[in-house]
Amino acid sequence: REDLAAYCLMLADDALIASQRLAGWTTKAPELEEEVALANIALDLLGQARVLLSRAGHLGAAEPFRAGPWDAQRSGAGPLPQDDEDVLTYFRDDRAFRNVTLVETDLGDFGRTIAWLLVLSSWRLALMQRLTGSGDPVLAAVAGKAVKELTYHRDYAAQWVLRLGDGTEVSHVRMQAGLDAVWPFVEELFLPHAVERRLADAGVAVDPGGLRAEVDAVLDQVLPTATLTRPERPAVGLVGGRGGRDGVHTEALGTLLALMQSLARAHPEATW
Amino acid sequence: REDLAAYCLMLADDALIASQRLAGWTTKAPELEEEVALANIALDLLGQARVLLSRAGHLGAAEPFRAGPWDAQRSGAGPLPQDDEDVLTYFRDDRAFRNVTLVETDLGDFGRTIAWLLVLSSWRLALMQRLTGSGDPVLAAVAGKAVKELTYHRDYAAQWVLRLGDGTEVSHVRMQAGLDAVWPFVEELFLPHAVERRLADAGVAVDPGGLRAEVDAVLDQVLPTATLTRPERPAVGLVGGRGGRDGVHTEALGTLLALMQSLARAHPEATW
Amino acid sequence: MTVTEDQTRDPEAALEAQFDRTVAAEGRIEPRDWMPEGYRKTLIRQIAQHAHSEIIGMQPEGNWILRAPSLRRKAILLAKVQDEAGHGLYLYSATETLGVDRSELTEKLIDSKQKYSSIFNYPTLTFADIGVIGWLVDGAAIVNQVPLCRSSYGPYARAMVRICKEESFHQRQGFELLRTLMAGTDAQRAMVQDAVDRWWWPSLMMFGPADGDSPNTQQSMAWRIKRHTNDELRQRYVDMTVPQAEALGVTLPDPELRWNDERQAHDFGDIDWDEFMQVVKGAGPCNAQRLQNRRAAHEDGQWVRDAASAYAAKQAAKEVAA
Amino acid sequence: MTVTEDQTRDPEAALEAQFDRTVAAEGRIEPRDWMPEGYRKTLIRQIAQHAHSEIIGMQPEGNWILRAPSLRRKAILLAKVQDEAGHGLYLYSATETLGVDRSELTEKLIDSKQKYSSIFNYPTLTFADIGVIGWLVDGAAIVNQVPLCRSSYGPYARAMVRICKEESFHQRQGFELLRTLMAGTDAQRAMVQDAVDRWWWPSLMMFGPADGDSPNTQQSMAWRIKRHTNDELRQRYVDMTVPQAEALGVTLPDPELRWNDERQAHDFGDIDWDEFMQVVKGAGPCNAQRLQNRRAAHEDGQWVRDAASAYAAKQAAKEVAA
Repeated sequence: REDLAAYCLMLADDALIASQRLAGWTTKAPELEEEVALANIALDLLGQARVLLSRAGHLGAAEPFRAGPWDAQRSGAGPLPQDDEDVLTYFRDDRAFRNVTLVETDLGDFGRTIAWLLVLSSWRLALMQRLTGSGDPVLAAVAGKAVKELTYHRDYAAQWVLRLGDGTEVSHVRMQAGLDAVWPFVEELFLPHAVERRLADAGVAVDPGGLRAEVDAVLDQVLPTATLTRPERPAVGLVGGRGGRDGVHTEALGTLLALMQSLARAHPEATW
Repeated sequence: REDLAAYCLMLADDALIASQRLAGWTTKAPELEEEVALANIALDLLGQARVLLSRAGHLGAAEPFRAGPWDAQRSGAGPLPQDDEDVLTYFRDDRAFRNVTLVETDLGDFGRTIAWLLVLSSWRLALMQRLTGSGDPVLAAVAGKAVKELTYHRDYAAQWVLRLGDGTEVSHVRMQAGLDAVWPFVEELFLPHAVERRLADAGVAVDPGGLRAEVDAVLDQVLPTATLTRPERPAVGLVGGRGGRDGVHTEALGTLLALMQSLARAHPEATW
Repeated sequence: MTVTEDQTRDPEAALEAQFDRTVAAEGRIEPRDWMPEGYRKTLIRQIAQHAHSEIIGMQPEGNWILRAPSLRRKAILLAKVQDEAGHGLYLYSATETLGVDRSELTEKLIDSKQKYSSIFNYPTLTFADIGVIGWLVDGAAIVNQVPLCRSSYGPYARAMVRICKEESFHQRQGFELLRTLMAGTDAQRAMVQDAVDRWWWPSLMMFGPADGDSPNTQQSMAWRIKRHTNDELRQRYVDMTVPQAEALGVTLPDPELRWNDERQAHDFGDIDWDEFMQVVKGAGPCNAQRLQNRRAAHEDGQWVRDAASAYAAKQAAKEVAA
Repeated sequence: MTVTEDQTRDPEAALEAQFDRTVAAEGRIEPRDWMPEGYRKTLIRQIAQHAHSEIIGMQPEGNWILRAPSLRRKAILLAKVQDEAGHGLYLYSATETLGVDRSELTEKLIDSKQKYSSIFNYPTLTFADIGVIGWLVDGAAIVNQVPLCRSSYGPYARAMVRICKEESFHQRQGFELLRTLMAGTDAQRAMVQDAVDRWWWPSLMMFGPADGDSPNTQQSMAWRIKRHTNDELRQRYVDMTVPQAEALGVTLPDPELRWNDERQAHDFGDIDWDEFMQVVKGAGPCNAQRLQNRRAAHEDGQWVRDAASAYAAKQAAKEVAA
């Protein structure tokens, strides 16, 4: 049960933080169609996150955070009145977030964003496709819906990779640079966490180690057509063997959360 | 006494928020000498802010915020243990900040930053020069120290305005663009607030309306030499007659404070 | 349609007569139909201004997406801002049927040669502003726009039908947010009243200058582009909004606002037309910021649009070659 | 100095002999003195690496300036990061006395052709990291650097004297921050322990590979550029730090750490040299980010540096003309 809650948080946080990053494109996209598309993707991911956060909440994941994120001695105040999804989103500190670090990275320009989206959606699609067979019916159902959404996200990203990679000289350079910048964060996607391993053995979760072939297949198809080169850059290292799934993030997450959580934390008694 | 506290907050917040903006240049400056210089200026302004915030605190300005920034009903908790300067910095919401909006604006590139610094330091220098004659001995002392610092800030900015304005074609264009971008926020510097008027009448404060000639003199000397044109752009309007001095800010301040206050607010019981 | 002798002699006059008859009969003018140049220009200006307003209007709301205080509100807000991008798309498409394209209009916007609704030059300072924009700003927009669903120009009328439907939805969401806040903490209630205080007068300005100062209104009404004067719509908006404010428990910041039994309408105080003119002329609180953001997005996106065109051209060339 | 017959015949050998005598006598080599090419290259590499470390080291700390939780801590941190920029300046100046300039070295840094201390490739995740960097990282730096104040190369030795003085100050500030946090809330204490857990092992790696794997050490020691082996310095650091950790009340994350009465020194566990090599090779947690930030700052600043040069040239031309 604790493992399942942790696993729901992992999948939820990936979507939640990715959605927050994408929402940062609002009013900044290169074309109105892209405003609409990026918002769509952000909304899909936000929807996935909400279901998974609620599930994690039902499994008890929100309880440790209901007293507020602060020092326990500030205990005169009652438990937070918010829904589980909001307690988990707004009153967890960064160290309790379980997302892979790829999703929290600065999206940079549109080229880097597209590279990020291609990798992220190919990986999550492969993951969700397998998760439709999960022994946990809720996860299987979430995955079923997510597969449709992620297929669109991946195709959207792939089309833009082609346009930018095989567009102008400038766009080719920028697209390749975007891919290069994203690359160090790819390896972590395939590192199984102990929770994932245990739940995969129980037929509930997906071992991400097995997803590499499917992501590679997408990249091997898209990148050469887009005249792009698969980067050869070292993966970012873990910190003492721990990465995003263990709550050890990049410096980017703290700043992202500072903004995301600021208003909710200024009014812990409030519901909205 | 209430007026004096409010006035100290105005002068403090101008320096505090400007310092925060300048500190954002850390590790991003075009040259190491500029790293050092911008940090110096940020430190000077931070120092000015701290003295003025403490003074405002002595006059009672921190009390309303000692219960924490939140809904009064979260009242089981005791008063915040921090110093006045920190209560005022970290536990006020943006609407209680009294700074002019110029200081909170995004500094953009180095050219815009330099334009901002030239205007800000010329204005604050003129203000502080007059304030050395304040009937309030604390303000007079603060001003005495600030005059030396601000003279350096203004000269630093003026030198860079010359280099960028009369440097390359690219730098000329960017310097002029920076000046243009800053210009709409200049007018507010000369609008007296009721508090300033009352205290100026009492010989304690400076009426900012009287500072225009001195700022203009600086600009009239520097801009032509730098081959730059004084912009003709409309001033930003007030909102229902209210501006930064009344706590009606631009959208930039909320985001700035979200980051600045995030850690202190996550641990309201803590001292650091 | 039979061609009369008169029409043969002056085809332009005949077309104009036909146009006038269609409009008078509440018929629809379609893109291929003949239309007077003034009608076309007026429409382009009005639709473009409306499209620009949708796009610039994304900014004040976008300011709170990353900070929305619950995931439900975040989803609602993100979807709303997305809808506005969608509205911009339909409206720019409607202008394309009149022979101008989007990029041309975008250039005019960022060069300050075309306007957008002055309301979006005010800042959003708290999350209650999001609710108040939904309630008051979308509310005013709906009052303005519902008659446009019967505009004489077909593509515009059809776009407005869809837009009005979505706007009503947004308005209800805004009102619901405010209801929630008013039922919340003291701080939340104070936030709502503060937001209402700031947005009320600008929302009245959304209907444009008083009728006496609105020279284009008569022609637009004759062409059935517009169907009511600014002051008529403003009055309708006030009458509609006052009871909503009461239901919500907020005070509208106008001491002269009261029911006039004789007129069967609300009297209200004088609008600060100086402020309105200032904002229209570019000296509002956020004009510079809004245009600068829009310009930056447009310029930053140039390489992407260029790449898309280049790619499309290459693909077309390949198809020809194949 | 009298010129012997032998020296006349081979002036290079004579100079080298003179150099060797100066070094052996703990004298100082100054920029105008003759020095062996290997000595010059070693110095440039070492000083540049040290300068780069100061500059890159600003990033992990800079990450918390805007969020520092009290104004006093903000001022301390800002001043500290500023000092590091200053250290970078002195050190780059020292390399200039050896005939390379700063811009050349900066290019090498951002092209990954020169290194910086691997410790700065770890992220700062909480504000306690700021204290721990001061305590452990500056502490290790001081152990490394104090002997360099007696380096045989004069400009380097003098720069190190000043730098070491400031570093000690920073280290005391770091320790004082940690003391405050340890006397604070449970959350603050937990933050400190967590930070110590993450930074302890990387701080041991700051002394470089074990002596058996450090081929350059012997020559550097002969030239009096270095004065102790990596392992000697590492041992000194451990022995110095263990009692400080006890005073602070934190646990160093090494179950094998214990006092060895026989050696009169602490034994400690094996360092993960694989991790060290990975980080050195560019695969640490933040290598890409650190270099990318540095590169971006350098490239974004190009137009400013160009303007300054152009302006200086114009002014010089005017002076000549006048």
